[in-house]
Amino acid sequence: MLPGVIALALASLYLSALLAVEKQPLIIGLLALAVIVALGAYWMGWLASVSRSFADRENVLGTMAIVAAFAMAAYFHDDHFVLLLIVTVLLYTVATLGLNIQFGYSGVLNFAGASFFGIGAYTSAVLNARTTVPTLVVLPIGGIIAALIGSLLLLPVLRTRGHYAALVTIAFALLLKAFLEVNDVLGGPQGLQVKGMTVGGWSFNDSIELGKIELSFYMSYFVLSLALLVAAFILVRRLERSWIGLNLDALRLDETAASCFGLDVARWKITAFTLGNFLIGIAGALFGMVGGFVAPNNYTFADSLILVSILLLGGIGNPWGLAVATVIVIVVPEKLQTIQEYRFLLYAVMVIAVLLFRPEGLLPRPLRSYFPGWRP
Amino acid sequence: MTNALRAAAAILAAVWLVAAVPAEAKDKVKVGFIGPLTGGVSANGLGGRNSADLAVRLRNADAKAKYEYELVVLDDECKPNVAVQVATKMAAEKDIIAAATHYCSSTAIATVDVYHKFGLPVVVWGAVLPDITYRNKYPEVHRVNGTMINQNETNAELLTKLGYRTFAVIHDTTDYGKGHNEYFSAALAQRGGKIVGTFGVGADQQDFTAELTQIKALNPEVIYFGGLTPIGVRIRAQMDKLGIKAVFDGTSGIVSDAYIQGLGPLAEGTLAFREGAPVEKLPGGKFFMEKYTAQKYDNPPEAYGAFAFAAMDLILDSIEKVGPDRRKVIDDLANVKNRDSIIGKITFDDHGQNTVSVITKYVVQDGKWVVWEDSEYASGRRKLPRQK
Amino acid sequence: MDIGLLAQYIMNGLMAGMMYALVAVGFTLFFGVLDVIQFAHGDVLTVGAFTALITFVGVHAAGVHSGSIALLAMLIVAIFATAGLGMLIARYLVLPLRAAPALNTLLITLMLGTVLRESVRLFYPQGANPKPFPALLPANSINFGNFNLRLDNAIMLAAGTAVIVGVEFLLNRTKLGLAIRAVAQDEETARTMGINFVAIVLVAFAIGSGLAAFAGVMDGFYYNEINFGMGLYLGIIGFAAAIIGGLGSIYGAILGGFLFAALQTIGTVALPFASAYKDVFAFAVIIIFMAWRPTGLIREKISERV
Amino acid sequence: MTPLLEARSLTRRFGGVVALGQLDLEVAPNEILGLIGPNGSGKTTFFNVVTGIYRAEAGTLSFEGNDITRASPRAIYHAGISRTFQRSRLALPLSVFDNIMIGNHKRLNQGLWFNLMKRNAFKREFEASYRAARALIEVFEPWLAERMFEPVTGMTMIDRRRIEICRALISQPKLLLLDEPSAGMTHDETTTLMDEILQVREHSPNLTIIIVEHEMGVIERITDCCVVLNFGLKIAEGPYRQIAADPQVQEAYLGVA
Repeated sequence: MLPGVIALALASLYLSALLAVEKQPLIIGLLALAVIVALGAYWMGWLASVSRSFADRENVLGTMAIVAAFAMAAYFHDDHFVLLLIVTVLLYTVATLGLNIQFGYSGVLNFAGASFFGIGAYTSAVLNARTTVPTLVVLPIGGIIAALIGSLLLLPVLRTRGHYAALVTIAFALLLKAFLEVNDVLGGPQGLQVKGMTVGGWSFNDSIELGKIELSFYMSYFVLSLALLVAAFILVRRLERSWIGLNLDALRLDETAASCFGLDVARWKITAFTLGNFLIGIAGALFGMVGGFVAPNNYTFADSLILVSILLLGGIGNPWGLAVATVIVIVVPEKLQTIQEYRFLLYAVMVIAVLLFRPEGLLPRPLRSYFPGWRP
Repeated sequence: MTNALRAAAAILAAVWLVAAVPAEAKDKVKVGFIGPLTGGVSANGLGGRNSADLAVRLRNADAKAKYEYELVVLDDECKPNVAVQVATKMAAEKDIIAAATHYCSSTAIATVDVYHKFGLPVVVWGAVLPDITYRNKYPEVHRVNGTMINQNETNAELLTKLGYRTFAVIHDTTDYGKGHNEYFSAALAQRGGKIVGTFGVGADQQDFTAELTQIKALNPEVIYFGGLTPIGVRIRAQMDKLGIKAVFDGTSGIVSDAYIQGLGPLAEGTLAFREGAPVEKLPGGKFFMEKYTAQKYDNPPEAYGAFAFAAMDLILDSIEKVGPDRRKVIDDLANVKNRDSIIGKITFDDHGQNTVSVITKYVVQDGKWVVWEDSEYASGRRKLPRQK
Repeated sequence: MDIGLLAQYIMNGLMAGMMYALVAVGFTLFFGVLDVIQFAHGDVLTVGAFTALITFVGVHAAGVHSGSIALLAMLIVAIFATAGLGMLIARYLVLPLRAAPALNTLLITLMLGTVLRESVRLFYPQGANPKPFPALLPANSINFGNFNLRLDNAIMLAAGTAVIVGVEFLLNRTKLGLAIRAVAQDEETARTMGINFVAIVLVAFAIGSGLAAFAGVMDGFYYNEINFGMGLYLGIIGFAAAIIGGLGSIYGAILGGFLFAALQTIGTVALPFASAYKDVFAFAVIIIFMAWRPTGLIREKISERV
Repeated sequence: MTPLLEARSLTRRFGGVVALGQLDLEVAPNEILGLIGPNGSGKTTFFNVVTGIYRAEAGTLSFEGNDITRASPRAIYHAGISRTFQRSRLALPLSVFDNIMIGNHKRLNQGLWFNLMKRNAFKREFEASYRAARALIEVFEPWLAERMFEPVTGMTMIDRRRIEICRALISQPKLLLLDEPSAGMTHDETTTLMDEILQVREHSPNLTIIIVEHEMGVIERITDCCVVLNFGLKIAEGPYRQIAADPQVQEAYLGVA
């Protein structure tokens, strides 16, 4: 367990350092440092022991991770932008967790992740503006709408395989963006403003005064996003560590064999696809309120690809890997603003390198252990 | 964990102090610039960035200046979503005192709420949509360039005077294009022009043969285009492909060297309108161009460079006067009256809108934007398509 | 509707369809030999178009002002450059990933696409702006009512057809084509037949990428403007075309290309004044189509050994 | 007594090729039937039709007197037929235990709520299944029982066969279809595996088996009765000795003419 704790501590320290530093040379230095340390740890076999301790004492370390997140938020309590970044990371992780159920477990391809994220966001934009539905209720509605619209694709998704299946969702991604662009009711390419979250008359968009210290208004979004992430994480974990997780894996690895052992292919594909879109939708709904603005350009095919590459980068099927990868994909380009013109380029090159030299991702998925630390 | 974090905090603070020890006696003040540095209209964005940068450099070179200024530049890619992200980043960074923001109306209108929410004073340097200043009454938001209303008035005025009666409208479906469509249609109606068809198109659409084929059937004398350079170039080129002989009548959105480079000879005879006098005719135009060329930037200032310069200069003046404090700067900008600038006197109305009356008419002649009055089209030596 | 107008729509559709088909053929070739989707294909097209433009500038600078020579030079340089690029991609990005899941190949090529696109944008002088593309083809045109037939469009259609027929011939009538089809059928047998697998793969990628360059130049002449993003759109549509046609089948790809163009045209004609919806329409039809024909029009043989 | 599995003029073609022609076949309860014939004579096709992967174009199949001709692979598995594959089709990245549990599908609670929310109940079911799987695999190879939570990747061919057979047996089927269990194994390995299969039979006497095999030694040793296929047609039927003597079989199959 100790290696896990140390890793966690170092990671959160490093992350806060990276978030706090402004000077470009320092940032570049930090990034280089991270690469070196990571490689070193890998070479020394430390990473392995870290992942082992995570596998065995996940609950404890999970709790610690939450504490660490709070500590970080406390440290940046009045820094709007850093908090916004953290919130973004949290919500993108939720979305990729959903995507992970689809790609990682059941092998159902979904290249429209950003589209379902967007559906969630647009849901909150419309509902908050035109109805009196409590914003907290809007979140699950966003998920449900995403799942429902996704179910329009079920028939083709179930019938097609491989690249053909890929086309279905790619076509959907393009269709949705084109639709949002030309459709005036939803703001067209100009997009829509999204009213912020309000719970019990108290608006999330107001800063919070605690005696002398003033907290950024993103703080409340942070708390909510973290709660959402924890819930999603537990859900996905339990899913993986159950017969359902096993079914999905069997489905992904050999559909025919699976069906010869009584597995209902359609049922589990539908479950995975719908559940995944539901999670993505919820994350999107909340993210819409955080950003306060939705536009078709946020939810293009390219954005879906970013979500997918987070999945591969982190190690497909491994929730912890997702968290790490999301941090890399969201925070690093953000911190390298001064080379902003080149960030997409560098980022793409990085993913190519990972795919070439470490195709199983940064933190490969370990064998399923139904109960962490369980021994026969 | 928390202790560990505190430790880290301490270390970071130390690092920060070391890094932040000023080289000169003057203390550093950060000011921002946002514009489209990538994408189809990047030429205008880079021109604006350079001009703003020029203002900062001149100020830093000035021994009398109280502060050492650092320009933070962000790219809105002319996309509303990106704009909101970068605007949030800029507004959220406390030590950025004020900023000159946005060439694209679609991005400016999307971000005003952000600036208001975070209380960051901004001066818009290029976007022309009236709503940016007039939809709300945000003390944070100002604009040195004029709105699209007057240019569309002038536009309709000129074309009807030239005897054109039937118009087809193509506009991009962002608030920018919609706005132009709205104001031009109104202006045209008053002057008895007839709109035979209106087409909304995507801001990054590639193929317009579908729309243009329909327009060809409608056979208008003029195609009015409310949009920006990239699709302006495409539409003009594809008009030619389909053998459409009509005047191509644009807005301030296509007044850019990129438009002419993009079309070559095809650009000849394109009309466009822009608020404010042309740079060479501006009071400080000569001074601006000299300084600009002296800096050897690798892009021209483009149509709105002078405005970006003026906007940034205005901001720097305020900071010099009231010090690096967002609130004070907002208050100071609130009463800008007859302030001299390279674009002439600047006066903000109660919405922070500079009242620019003069509109310049342009026509492309021999690969240059020529002021209409000086052009051979005005003198009658050349004729626009179907001109009586 | 007025016949001339209809003719105009059909002409627009044919031009688009030809470009889509050329791109789709590339996709289907790659899939044939390696069972992969080379998603940078669209951006290879962009590179091809820009190479042609550079060549034109170069030729011009060299003082050659003959349009036909410039045209020839542009085509040759662009096609060979992209063919080389295609081989590099196959050799260093696609082949090494054969063991990995198809998803990885898909993603690595998508990312390569980003790299190419961004490189053009960043490293071509003011690459972010649309670039004028020279009009070297005779622009004479005849007007039939609302239909204006341009010589250059006619030439391009003819050239495109010729190229496609050429590829068809190459695949079905030559030893090389035989080898490619053998590899496409079954790698193992091909190897035992003494075919150099890697070589054939590289050749296939060269041909496909060359086609992309041709399509790119054609796009340039058609729109007289190229930009760094042109490939993304064409690439995705080409992919869609290859899929609805049925991966691995040349005819399927061609069919798919024109089918997609037809969909867009129908979309515009059916929804006048809402022509912006043409893509929504086209992609919706594609999704429905996939539910009806999960393996495309011309089905690839799925022989699953149980 | 009524046969456990009964095929009546079962027919399936691929293009022009007749994979199964008018096949009549009966398997009595508790017997071990050998299905033999040259490559492409339709043995595997028969398995695929029985397990519902392929549809029969004509003829009927009945299992315990119920018609299963049009039944789906799921239904057939639930009815009590499970199989192994010629090219072992294990989920390689998964653990031994996971692979066996895939075969245990019908005896596991598949409810969403149960799996996600009732973790304690799930744990009980999990532990019970673990014991069952372990008990089963110990019959084959105690060494494997110690490696229940290791990935199948990197295990030897014979171990993979063992796991695959356990996957088929864990659900306690009435009929087991073994598709060339000896494929890719040495002679000795094959012998051991057969011993193990016979041992399993001791534990569950009323298990019926159809085995496709090329190793005549195996057929001779374990089958009660054999059916010989050639070009999808049944050319002989009876105990091994008898059919081995049949000249027609020798010509078609053993190549002795």
